[in-house]
Amino acid sequence: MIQDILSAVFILAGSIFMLIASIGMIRFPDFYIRNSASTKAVVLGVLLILLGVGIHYNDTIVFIEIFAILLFIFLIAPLAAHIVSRAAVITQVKFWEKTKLDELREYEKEQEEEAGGKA
Amino acid sequence: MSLFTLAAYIAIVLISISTLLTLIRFIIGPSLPDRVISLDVFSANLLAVLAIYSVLSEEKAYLNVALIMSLIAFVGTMTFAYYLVQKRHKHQGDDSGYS
Amino acid sequence: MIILLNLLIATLMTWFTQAVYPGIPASGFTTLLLFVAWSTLLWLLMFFYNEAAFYKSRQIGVLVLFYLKELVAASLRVAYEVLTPQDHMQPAVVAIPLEAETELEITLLANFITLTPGTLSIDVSADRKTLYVHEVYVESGDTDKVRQQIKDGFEKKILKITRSRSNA
Amino acid sequence: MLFSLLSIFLAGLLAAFFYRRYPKVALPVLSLFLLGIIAYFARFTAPVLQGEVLIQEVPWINALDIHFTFLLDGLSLFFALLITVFGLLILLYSSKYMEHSAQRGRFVSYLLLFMGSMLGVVLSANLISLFVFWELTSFSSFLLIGFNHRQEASRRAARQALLITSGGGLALMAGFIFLEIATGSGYQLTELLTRPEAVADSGLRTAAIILIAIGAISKSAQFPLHFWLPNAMAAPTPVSAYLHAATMVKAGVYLLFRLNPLFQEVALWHHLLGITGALTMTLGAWKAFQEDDLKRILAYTTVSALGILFMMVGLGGEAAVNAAMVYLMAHALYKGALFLAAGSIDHQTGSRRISQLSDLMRKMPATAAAVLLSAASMAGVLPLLGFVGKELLYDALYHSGQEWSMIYLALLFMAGAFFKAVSIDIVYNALIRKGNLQDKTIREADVFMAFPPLLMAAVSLLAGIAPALVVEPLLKWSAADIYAAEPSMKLKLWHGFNRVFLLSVATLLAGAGLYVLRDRLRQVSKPAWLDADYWYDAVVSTTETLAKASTEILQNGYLRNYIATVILAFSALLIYALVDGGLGLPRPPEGLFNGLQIYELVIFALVVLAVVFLFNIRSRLIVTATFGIIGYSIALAYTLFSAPDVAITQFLAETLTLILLILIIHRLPPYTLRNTITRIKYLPVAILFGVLMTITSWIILEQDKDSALQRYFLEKSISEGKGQNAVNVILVDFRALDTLGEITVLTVTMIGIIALLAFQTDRAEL
Amino acid sequence: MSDILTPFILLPLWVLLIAFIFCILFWKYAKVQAVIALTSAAGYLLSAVWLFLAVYQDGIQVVQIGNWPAPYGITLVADLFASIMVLISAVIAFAIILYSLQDISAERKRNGFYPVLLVMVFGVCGSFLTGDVFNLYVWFEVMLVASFVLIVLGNRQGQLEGSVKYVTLSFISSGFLLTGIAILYKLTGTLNMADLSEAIAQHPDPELINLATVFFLVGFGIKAALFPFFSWLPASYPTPPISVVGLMAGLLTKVGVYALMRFFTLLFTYDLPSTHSLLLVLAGLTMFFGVLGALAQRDFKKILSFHIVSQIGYMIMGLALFTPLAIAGSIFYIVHHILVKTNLFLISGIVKVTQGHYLLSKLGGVYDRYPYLTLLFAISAFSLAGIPPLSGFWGKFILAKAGLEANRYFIVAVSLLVGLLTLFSMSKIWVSVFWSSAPGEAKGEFKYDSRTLFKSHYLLILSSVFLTLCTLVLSFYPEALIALSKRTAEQLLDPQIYIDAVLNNNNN
Amino acid sequence: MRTLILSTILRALTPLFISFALYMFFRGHNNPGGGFIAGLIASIPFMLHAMVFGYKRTTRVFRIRPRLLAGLGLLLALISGMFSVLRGEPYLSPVWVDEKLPVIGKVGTPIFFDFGVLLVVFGVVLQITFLLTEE
Amino acid sequence: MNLLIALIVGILFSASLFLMLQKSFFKLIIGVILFGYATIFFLFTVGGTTKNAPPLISPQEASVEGLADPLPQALTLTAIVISIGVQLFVIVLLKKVYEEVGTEDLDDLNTTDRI
Ligand code: NA
Ligand code: NA
Repeated sequence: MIQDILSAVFILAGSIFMLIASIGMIRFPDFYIRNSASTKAVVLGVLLILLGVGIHYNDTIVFIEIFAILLFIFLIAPLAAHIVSRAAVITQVKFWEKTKLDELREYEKEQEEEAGGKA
Repeated sequence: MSLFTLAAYIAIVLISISTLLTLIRFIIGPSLPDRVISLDVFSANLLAVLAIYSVLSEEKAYLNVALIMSLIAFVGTMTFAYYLVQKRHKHQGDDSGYS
Repeated sequence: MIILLNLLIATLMTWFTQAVYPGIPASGFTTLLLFVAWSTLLWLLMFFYNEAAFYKSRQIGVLVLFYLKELVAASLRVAYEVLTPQDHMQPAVVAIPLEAETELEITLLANFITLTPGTLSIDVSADRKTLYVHEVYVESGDTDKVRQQIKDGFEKKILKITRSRSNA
Repeated sequence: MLFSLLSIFLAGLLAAFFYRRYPKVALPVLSLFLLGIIAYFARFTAPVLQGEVLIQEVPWINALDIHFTFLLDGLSLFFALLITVFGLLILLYSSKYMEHSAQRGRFVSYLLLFMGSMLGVVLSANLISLFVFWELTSFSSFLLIGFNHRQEASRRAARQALLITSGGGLALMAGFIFLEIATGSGYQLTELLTRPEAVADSGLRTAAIILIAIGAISKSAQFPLHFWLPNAMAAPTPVSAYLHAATMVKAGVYLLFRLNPLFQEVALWHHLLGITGALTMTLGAWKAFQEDDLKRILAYTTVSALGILFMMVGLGGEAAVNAAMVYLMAHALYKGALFLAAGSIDHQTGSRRISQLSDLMRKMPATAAAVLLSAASMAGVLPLLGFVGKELLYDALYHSGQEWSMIYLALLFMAGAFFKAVSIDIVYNALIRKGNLQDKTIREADVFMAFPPLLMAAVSLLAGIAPALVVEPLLKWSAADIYAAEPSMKLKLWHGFNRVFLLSVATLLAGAGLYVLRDRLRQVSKPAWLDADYWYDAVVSTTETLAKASTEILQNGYLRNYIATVILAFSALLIYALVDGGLGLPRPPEGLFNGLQIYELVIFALVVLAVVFLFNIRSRLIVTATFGIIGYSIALAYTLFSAPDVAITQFLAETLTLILLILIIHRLPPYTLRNTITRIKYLPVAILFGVLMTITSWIILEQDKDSALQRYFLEKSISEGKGQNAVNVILVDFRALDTLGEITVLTVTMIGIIALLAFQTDRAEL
Repeated sequence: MSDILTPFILLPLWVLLIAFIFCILFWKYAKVQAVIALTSAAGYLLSAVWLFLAVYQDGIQVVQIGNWPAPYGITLVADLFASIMVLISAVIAFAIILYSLQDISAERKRNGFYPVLLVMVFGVCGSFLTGDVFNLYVWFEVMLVASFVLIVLGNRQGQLEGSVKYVTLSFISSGFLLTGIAILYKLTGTLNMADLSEAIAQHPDPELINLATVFFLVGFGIKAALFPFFSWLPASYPTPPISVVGLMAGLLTKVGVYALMRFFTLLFTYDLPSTHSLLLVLAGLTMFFGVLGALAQRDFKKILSFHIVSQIGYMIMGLALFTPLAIAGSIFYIVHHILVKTNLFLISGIVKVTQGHYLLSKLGGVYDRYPYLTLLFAISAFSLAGIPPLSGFWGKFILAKAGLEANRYFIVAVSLLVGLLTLFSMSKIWVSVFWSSAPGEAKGEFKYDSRTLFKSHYLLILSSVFLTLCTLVLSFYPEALIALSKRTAEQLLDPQIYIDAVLNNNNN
Repeated sequence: MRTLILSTILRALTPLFISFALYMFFRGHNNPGGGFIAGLIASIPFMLHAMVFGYKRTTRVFRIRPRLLAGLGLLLALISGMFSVLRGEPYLSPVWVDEKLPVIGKVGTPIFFDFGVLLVVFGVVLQITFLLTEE
Repeated sequence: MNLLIALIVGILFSASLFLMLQKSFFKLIIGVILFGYATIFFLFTVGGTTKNAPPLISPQEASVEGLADPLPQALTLTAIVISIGVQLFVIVLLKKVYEEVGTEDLDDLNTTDRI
């Protein structure tokens, strides 16, 4: 019983975070913020849901598997966010107009030098 | 219907809504990275659905599907990113939207 | 290295315990409990023969907990932002000079940063001296404060672990 | 008999190798060989003249009842001798005529091939082996007509002859098969000919007659398929003499003779052949009269003469057959001689146009003598065999009493007049007249070339003078075989001054009159459509146009049309199967949406959304991503329907495809406007296809399935397959062979991609 | 009875697959691959002979793969028809590999020509031998994917264009097959062809089976290049090198025909009047439009390609007539056609060696210059056109007889007319390539005379001679094959023989 | 697309992916998994590596030619079916070792067969990716 | 429910055909792949749409009643892998065609059919 409640709570909480992430995806003004927000909420959401599932099954193998998934996700999710936003910056995806971009110029200069060096 | 099942159902509904929102972002874009990220979130939603569905149907095998799902989605994201950067090197100034 | 070894031993002990005492139900919780128990025991034992590793693993544990806390905080912040009608965001791209040097350090830092409130690593400069970060909450345009927070937070904790010379 | 044939074919084969290199040895050897063959057949004269029939049977294809059955009776012996003797003469003649040809080895080889085939035709008593030889004569004729293959006209004529005669041959084959179906005689002529009533009862007789007649008509150059023969004059002259006058074109007549006993009671047989023959005879004679080229004149008179033979078979009755047989002999002699002489003249003077020839009596006396005698025989002048033949023809027609006989007679009179005019033309203008050749040095042809025509002409004369001695014995038995009764032929040169002789005289006068008027008559305008060649060309070009048009529609190079064709044809078949089977939409017992859960709706919605979105985007990458959503949704469905393995595989496969797509498309240029336009015009096809597939799958899905396999696999999975995952056990154990094939496919794909990507396109090589 | 006999059926497959694998392992060594290919082709030929003799003497050979009893596991079945097809495919494969040694460029050999060729034959052989519908699909795919690669190997523009069409339509056809298999499984619950044969015969709703029939008809129809599904063939076959075209021309479409014959004698015989009348109509249209296509072409290889289509019509005609003689005719025709058509392509390749072209207008003079080559061509070309006593004549004769016996006069008329048009088309090649003078002849553009051609390309000529000898045997001694075809036809028309052999041969 | 962060994580991911692939492989006979799935998963890190670092650097790390792996895999699958022939049973009949091994479970020719599948998939996917990332 | 599945199958077939009939090679490829999906999905569903009963047999339970039919699943797997092979090939073909012919427009790929 406790196990069920615990599991349900985790799953529900996780789902709510997932939903929040998606709302954020719609609401936030530019790609970078959306990316930033969704990554966090999604990782937490998945973490919670998987924990809920693990508690529900209460099985060693399942625990190990879930642990493995979580390990992967913690490695991968921020990496993905990083890679895509880096790509976005390189392909000059527009920032929100309120964003302060002074220090970005530095980065862009560096990128251009690199590109020039290649050519 | 036990309380637990109810919770799981509610969770599924929440995630379905979430999926829908994600797809809306996918459709409206506007930039390619936006779409990539929304695909990423889409696959996370799938993972969640599969995990919950696994619980609902008491079938651990589905958890495996979810597991692999999560690995795979990452590869997809990576490839899209690869594409973006490569594209940038190939055709300067002609990025995602070439319509 | 020794920490990983300990974890492995704990795993084996857990398995062994379950195999020897069939009376213990083989549910996930009992396994987890056994594992935690064995790990703790080994960890405590470590205090006696490898003090450095003992502290280091404590630091790692602290870091993991801190990380999880930050993740929850970050998500809550997102939730707050999503659910309140007005927005409080003042984003900026911030360049953070790095003390971290090795690949592992930089990578850990960048990854951790991405999961903390409002931050997202964009790239590391080619000379590995600067980390570019997208920060959503730059209060009154003060990027230095952000820099300081990150350097004092994660970077310090990571460097503490990676630079303690214990696991020779 | 088989060995005689085989030896001829073998000799042909050897000639191809040795004749050119060792002509000095090869010619005498070959001549002796042919003499031997002639002697071989001549040996049979005695028994055959006693009315004996020799049969040899050599098994060939038991499974089809096709054998080499050889039959030697009067008719075939006559033709066998004709073929071999003429063959020898032609060989001798051509040894000089073709002296300077680099390919005379080939020539002799083809000639022997032809001779063997022709012998095969006349000796075969099995319809199919007869047919085989029949077609071989066409084929060897094709090779010989095209002998001067560097000339466009030769190539065209050869091809034309081949098509016409082979086309007729196909009809003939069908006719033979009908005869076999009707009688079940195992294609055996001897048995077949005894059973006309079986043919009549089968109801296939009319078809058989028409088909066989088509075969004979094409082979013997009858109207309207006669035109290939004049064109075949592109062949070297010995060929024309041998094939297109004396032997091959007579194969059709031979066939009619052979089958006459089977059909001689049938009106259709008589009318079809009679009318065809009469028309051809008239037309040929008229055309011959128009021509100036010696060989073409001869060709058209041959057409006409063959028409006469057809007409006589059509007339029917013993007298007609006797007349035809004599006329055939006469024609072979005079026409062979004339052709060879024409060849000599052409060879020596360089021309064969009558208007350019003159003075040959003095320049080439031996050849001219042959021409004179032969032309006289052609004109039916006393005392040549031609005269005997013509008299018999008139007599047979005059006394026949058949309904058409008087019309035939009238037409024959006309044709005869033309023949005589032509003969006068040749004799006077080429031989006697003093003209432009008067002052040129022209030598008589070599003895090898002069002798054969002279010999033939001499035989014409001898046979004319003493027909009863020279030709009657054999011809009598031949004719008897045609009407299948006791021989009744009695030949003599002079029958007295009767009405028939008066008719002959009248014909001669008419011919002279025509000759006088010939310049004026030749100027009569000839509309192109009267020319059969015109129709041949029209048919050929229409076929080619049709071919081009149909190919441009069916094979237009646009993949989408190919796909649409396939799908539309498929849809038509499916509609037919649905409608014909009375398969309506199913009524599921538990209602339409029973058991429907939210997941399924979600998946459905996902797929529909993605599909709709798919058509509204213009970026390949977004198309790719959208397509990924479809794939993932399907994977979700697999999970839902209890297939975790399939789901995982689908996820992986989808992702792999996505990755590859992305790796590829980042090198493609942006879409052009042309590519992004969605072609709505194909939407109906797509919708039709979708609807049909929906209906079909719905019908099928509503069926119950009861599979012993399912139970077997589930039950044996653990006990026999040692695994709990039945799907995996099937893959690696129960149906491992499928998996072996599957990984082979993957490996081949890999090689294919290596080939595509690593191969440096070699542009130098074509 | 199976233990010792097992390798009989599998041996040909093993030989090819092992050769394929070793070619991959020796990827860098084209010479080694050539040796492997030639050895395995010879081995394949020997094992095919062995298999054929076993079937001929001892009846249908069956092996239950994995020792799983018949309807459950996959069964390989070699009946007379299958073993004849395996044998003829071995003959062709051997000739082609011999030919390819000198025909194929080194670059192609380095990029997987041999392994793919071998694996394609592997797929073909498996398609003939399998007794399971889904397994048949797998073999088809092995064969098809290999043929995709072979078509495209070389990356010339034409090859790429042709392969786009070929791949797409093949994929569609495979899709239809798979759907058909799915329907059959749903309706009968089995995949084993013998089992299916019984299940279909007993099925209460033949209308439903009809749906599956449509899918199979179209699926196999595309593979067999029936009207109106043949467009992929002329679009793609003329593009790759001759060795490839020869092999495909000989084998690929014939696998489709084989499958049609197998399915429409073993499975779909519940409604003969409609299914086989439909086949008859398709047969007539196929032969007619195929030959029209050939008439419109001016390229040696394209003409030959369209003739393949046309001739497929004859094979299907025999199937559609569905009498023992007709089916025997089809089988005879298939064997004849495989030999002759492959050989014609090989000869077109030799002609191209001499003058560097396939366009009729740019060819000529072969008759004078290469008399032996001319002889080779004449035998095959006029055999194709049905000049007696060459093998093609016997095929046409048997079919015509069967058709007339069955009172199907119209189709016989069409087949004879098409025969005439085929002759028209063959004589066109003859006239313009062999008889006419070559445009370049005056400039002395022939690279070789008869002797040097043989010296430098003896393998090309030898393999063509080999096939020509086979054709000649078939021409002058057709008795053996006709008798065999009749026996095979009897076997095909009595499915019970097949069913008993498969279902009563469970090793357990 | 060389980023420091990516390359570091990739290095960490490689053993994870491979052990995960082996896990999926060995449990495949009893649970979802098996040769195809395992082969694909195992190839993912190398695929990413090739995408990130380019074909040349990857082949320096991954020394064996993937096409060779595919060939060996096919050979393994082919041969694993031949044991039964030696024992007088039809081709591809399963032959099992009676003992059960720890972790891996029952060992028999189907397992080798499946491993052949794994190798083929692994080799094929890698070969293709390497070729496509080659500049 | 079968209707819904049939609709999915039909929609996929329809969409795939429509894509294949467009000018772009790229769309053709997507169409071809979707065609494969439709086919394979149909092949799968003939096994029945059993829910929550994957053919994983637990050694403890004797009964295998109600488990999904494993055979169509296995066939589907094989078919997926095979069509993956073909898909990969076609995709690379697109690249090569573009490199060699310089176009992606299917209507330009008709030289081999020109008479
Ligand atoms: Na053909
Ligand atoms: Na020419």
